[in-house]
Amino acid sequence: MSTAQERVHLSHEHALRLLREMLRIRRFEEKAAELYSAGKIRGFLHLYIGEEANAVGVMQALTEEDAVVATYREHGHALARGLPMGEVMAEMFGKVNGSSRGRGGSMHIFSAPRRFYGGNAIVGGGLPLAVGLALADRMLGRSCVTACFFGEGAAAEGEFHEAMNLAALWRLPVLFVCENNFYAMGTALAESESNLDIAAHAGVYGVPAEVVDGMDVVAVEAAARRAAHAVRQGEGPRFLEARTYRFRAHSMFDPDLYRDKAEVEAWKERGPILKFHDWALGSGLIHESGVEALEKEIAREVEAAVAFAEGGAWEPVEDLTRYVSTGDEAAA
Amino acid sequence: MSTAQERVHLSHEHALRLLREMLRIRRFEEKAAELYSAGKIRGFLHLYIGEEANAVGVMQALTEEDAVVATYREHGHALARGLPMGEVMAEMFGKVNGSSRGRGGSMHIFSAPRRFYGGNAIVGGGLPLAVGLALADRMLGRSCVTACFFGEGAAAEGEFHEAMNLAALWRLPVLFVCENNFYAMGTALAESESNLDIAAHAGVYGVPAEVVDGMDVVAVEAAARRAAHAVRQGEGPRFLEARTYRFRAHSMFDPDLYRDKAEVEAWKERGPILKFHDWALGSGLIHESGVEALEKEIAREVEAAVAFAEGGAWEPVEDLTRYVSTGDEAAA
Amino acid sequence: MSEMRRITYREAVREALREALSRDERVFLMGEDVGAYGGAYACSLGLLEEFGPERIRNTPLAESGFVGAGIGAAMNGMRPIVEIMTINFSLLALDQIVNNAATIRHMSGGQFSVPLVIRMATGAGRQLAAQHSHSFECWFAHIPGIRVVAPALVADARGMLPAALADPDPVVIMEHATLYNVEGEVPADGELAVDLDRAAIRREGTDATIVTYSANVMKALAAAEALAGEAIDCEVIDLRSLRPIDDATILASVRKTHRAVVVDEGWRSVGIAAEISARIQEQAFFDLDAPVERVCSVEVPIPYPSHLEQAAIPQPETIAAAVRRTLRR
Amino acid sequence: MSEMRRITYREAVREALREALSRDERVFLMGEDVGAYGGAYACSLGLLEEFGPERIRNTPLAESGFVGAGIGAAMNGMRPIVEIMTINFSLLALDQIVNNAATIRHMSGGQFSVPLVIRMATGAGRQLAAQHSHSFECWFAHIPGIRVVAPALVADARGMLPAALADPDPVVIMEHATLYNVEGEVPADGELAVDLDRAAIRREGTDATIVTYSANVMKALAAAEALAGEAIDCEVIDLRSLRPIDDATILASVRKTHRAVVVDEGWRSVGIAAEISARIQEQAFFDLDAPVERVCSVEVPIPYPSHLEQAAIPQPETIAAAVRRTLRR
Ligand SMILES: Cc1ncc(C[n+]2csc(CCOP(=O)(O)OP(=O)(O)O)c2C)c(N)n1
Ligand SMILES: Cc1ncc(C[n+]2csc(CCOP(=O)(O)OP(=O)(O)O)c2C)c(N)n1
Ligand SMILES: [Mg+2]
Ligand SMILES: [Mg+2]
Repeated sequence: MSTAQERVHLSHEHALRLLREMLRIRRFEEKAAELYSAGKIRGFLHLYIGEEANAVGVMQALTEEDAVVATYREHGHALARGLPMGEVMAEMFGKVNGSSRGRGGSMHIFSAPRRFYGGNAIVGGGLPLAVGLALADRMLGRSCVTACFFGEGAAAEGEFHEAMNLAALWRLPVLFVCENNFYAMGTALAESESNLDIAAHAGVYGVPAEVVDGMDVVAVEAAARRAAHAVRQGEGPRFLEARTYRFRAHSMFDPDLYRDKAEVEAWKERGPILKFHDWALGSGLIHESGVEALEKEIAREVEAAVAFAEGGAWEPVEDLTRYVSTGDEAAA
Repeated sequence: MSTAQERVHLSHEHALRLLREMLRIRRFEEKAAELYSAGKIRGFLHLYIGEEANAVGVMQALTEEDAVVATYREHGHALARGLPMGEVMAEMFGKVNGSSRGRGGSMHIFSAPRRFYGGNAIVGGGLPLAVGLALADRMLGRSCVTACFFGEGAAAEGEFHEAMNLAALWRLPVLFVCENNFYAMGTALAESESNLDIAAHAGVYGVPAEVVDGMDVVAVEAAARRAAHAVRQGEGPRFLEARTYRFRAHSMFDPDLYRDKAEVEAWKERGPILKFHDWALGSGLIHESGVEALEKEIAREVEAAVAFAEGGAWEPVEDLTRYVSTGDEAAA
Repeated sequence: MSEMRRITYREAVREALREALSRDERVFLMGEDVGAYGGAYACSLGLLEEFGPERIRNTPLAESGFVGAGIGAAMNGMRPIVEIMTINFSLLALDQIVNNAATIRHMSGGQFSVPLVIRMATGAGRQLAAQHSHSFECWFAHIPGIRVVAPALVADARGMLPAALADPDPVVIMEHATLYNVEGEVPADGELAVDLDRAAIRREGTDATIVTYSANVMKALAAAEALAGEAIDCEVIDLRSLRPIDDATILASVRKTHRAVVVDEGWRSVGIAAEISARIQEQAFFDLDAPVERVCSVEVPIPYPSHLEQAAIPQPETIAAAVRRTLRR
Repeated sequence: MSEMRRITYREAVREALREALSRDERVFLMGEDVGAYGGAYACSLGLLEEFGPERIRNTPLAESGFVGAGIGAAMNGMRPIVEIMTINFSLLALDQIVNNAATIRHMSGGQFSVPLVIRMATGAGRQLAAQHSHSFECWFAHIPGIRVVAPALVADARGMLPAALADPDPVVIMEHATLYNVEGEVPADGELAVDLDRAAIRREGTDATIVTYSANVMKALAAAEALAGEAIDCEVIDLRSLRPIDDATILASVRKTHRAVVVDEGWRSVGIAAEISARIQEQAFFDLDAPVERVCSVEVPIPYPSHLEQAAIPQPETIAAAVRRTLRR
């Protein structure tokens, strides 16, 4: 059944790569939280801590030609997609050397070279966009996949359904990835969906769906490879529901009073980094010394990213109205 | 299994009533088409001809306390719900003695005494309204049903899904009735839905759904009684998909070039009135003389309705801005 | 005169909600995260415990769906207060607001009223970037069949809700997100409901009239303070109601000062400020000594960095400069 | 000068669509019933046969979904023309238009343009009642990041589409539903694309300026004709573009005539007419001999009966009366 493309090659290098990518996100965000308290980052900041296995696992299944659409909780996706850490950090500072020249901030990270289409802060709003990206790829004869990430909260929005139907009806190359962390802000899944099985909402459109343990990076990668392969073969859209959890509050404004402490702790014990680290160590795929080196390397990367952001310039106020229309970037 | 309330009592009177109600709609609309050509009715006019069994069947399952929400193709529903024919006709003329004082016209028939909540011309827009009506009934401890009619085209709209989820999540007393006539204007079902089974879209929310032959008034009534009974018992929403067909074009502006003539003819042969008439006659439930009397009675009713509409006054232009806010009806 | 007490704008909203829920069993609050979370801006914190999940009704993310449900419930005997988390997401519910809430009464020839209150947080100023900093008050103010109000003062945040609930037609309350932490005074006792029809003069003056609403009232007052130091005496009008607009109060002031500046956080083109400007020149043209000035947001999606965001929206300095222009100083 | 030929507004749109589809493989048309039905207003009749279902792409009823898909396709190499059947249904797609189409370029720091064209039929006058007679041009004209144009003449219906497709940013074309059957002239050969930036003077005159757009251009011209009989010589300006607005053309005219009447089928409050009025008085205050008048739709959901509908929207008579008022006649 499984072809070469579908199988996960768990070499030493690959294991280290998965761990590195997850750790990069974790350390980056821990720093971001610190910098938020220090007032360097402002506005909304939605941490991805606890969910790293999803972005990292899925990105393994994508090529450079593929496209990615994400939400406001997208630093993890941006980093895993290969955006330079400094540019992401600078964006969160609002500096000109940020990925979106600082115009977008934490919720609007974009990258043309990485085909990273945001950074969309309207829940559900990214799905029709992904459908359109995939439609263009298909019409232009490219065999790309558009991976579209969103939370389980989006499944209640009409746009989710409109997009699912369009993608299925037109058999478009979209890989929908629902990161089901069981809460939409303070609203538990059972409060928002009459059917707790989110994947069923894809199934009804005839979109094959798979539920995967979103705390297990290897499982996510394997499922994403299977799904992306099918999409790339022209089989139409696929849907992945990754069951996961955010360890932090919804945003820096959220006192997180609606979740049971014990529930949070139980999920933390299944943390994707912890789990993969222990497993890979136990199975001899990686070594403690390698992990230490990794941590050091990442600490340096984060430090450099902060320095890059600190060193970035502020957009001059005279340029306020640039980037509204094409051509006006030449102005000023 | 079936309780008294669920069974259809096909007495002579009831059979005659079903036939009468369907014929009233048919003759009323035939006259309306004529009057449209004569310029007495203007704007959009969406005929229900061919679909009469649905409104008539479902209304048998409702009590006076129940509520009805319909679309722009709602003359049939209005008549079957008991709105005086004259008021409906006068509304289509735009006269003050119309059900909405002529302000709404063909697409916006409302009636407070009949709990008839439109006449909604935005596809899908009536569903959230029905959810809210049912929510109020539930919160106020009334055991009413809200019957909400819409076409299969609405199933692609996000609002359909938002409403379905809310009704299911909150177990609200809504009876959703999808009149699947296989076309949304010129768009065939297969062009608009990846899953041709519309009822499946209710099922995924856990809303029990039944598919019924919308050309068979007795089948519709039976299914509607079962569903309405369950809703009234507090079992939450129910979904009925009535498979039906419109014999005329979408509206008076539609040249109807997208449907196969043979397809239309085949459906006409299964026409709800034709079919029921022949069956009831054959089984001795009704008699030809009874039908003739009925036709005469209805012809008189239609004639009277036209006379009522003709005799109605035009709203004075000075009253243009009345009915925008509560209290301003007292003005002028 | 009754005594006053100091509370925050947020507390004022919460108190008004609690009062409404206590007074009238038909009232319920519905919206995203109004329950356990306590509302995105903590306005309903504690109400779930007090009134239970039927009346503090958490909804899924489905703006069109739950706003439509609010309309239906309002038409059928309830008095729903629907909270749209922010005005940014109200775009997903505009069809229901325009085509049902605002229209059903007229379309039905007066048979059905829609006694619905919709609250939403609005505005920029918190570095939330382009998709989360909108000011679409002008869109709402364009729609016949609804009333649109915007409390600037804590007393209005407290008093507009009961007044809105008393209105038999839909009322939209625009709460500016930067105001929730602001403290202000409300009467210690007696009836707190306010008159929704009237604008208010927040500062009297003789040299120029500044017309504004919501969070910009404070900026206008700051500008007026600064200008007082230059011996320019401004009158500051808080519109309070964006639909209908209280022409009389505005015109009386302009006829006195002969100069007007309209301040609006919405983008300049086709916004509230254009309407006020048009009304003033239509009705007080020959009383004007200078063109009516507009100070609005620059026509750019609101950028994330603070310095650009602040440059995009009205400021006391830009307001003062506009006043000076009308006085040719 | 090139020769002219007479075609209808509908034929002009269809011809422009056909040309665009023929010239550029990246162009495709997408919307409800653009296929076998030929478009609700028959603009795409025959195109399915000519270009096939991939490029004449029928969509389900899912306005937010297919407008969003158009945005995505535009960002990824295609040149979609999205038809929203009527402006009434565009309310369901406003979030995509505002928060994605108009905003992504800025939010991404200029990385992604959205070369999307959206067409929609707009307006009242056909007895379609409250939910089907909207004029929300003013809402669109408020949004930075999009261009909004409204062809009044057949030549513009023909020439605006190629110009819109040449624009690298989103362009919304508002086609008035009452105009599709109207005949007019277009050049027989040569380049037909028009300049989207400029308003046009449709009638020269010296006594008063009537500023309007879309179907009301014809009503304004009728009013001007009638007034000519009273020795009042009106200039009639067709805005053509509602965003950006060509101030220069308007102001030059008003500086000549000293009087202005703005005509707009949208509701009066916070509409296009308010913006034009505000701009005129801001920039030509001391040239005005009378307040700028507005002739707009009465603030009521459009009623079904013809006599009420016609009373609700601008008419040559109400326009002429406004001109007379500015001249104190
Ligand atoms: C249309 C819309 N409604 C409401 C919000 C406010 N909001 C932001 S995130 C969020 C919760 C989304 O939950 P989910 O989709 O599960 O994603 P998660 O945050 O859990 O990753 C809400 C309600 C929004 N951004 N957009
Ligand atoms: C939101 C919206 N989009 C488009 C339309 C235009 N329109 C009116 S009826 C119709 C077809 C609806 O089909 P269906 O729901 O199957 O009902 P039917 O007319 O077949 O009874 C369309 C596209 C509309 N009224 N509302
Ligand atoms: Mg979630
Ligand atoms: Mg249909």
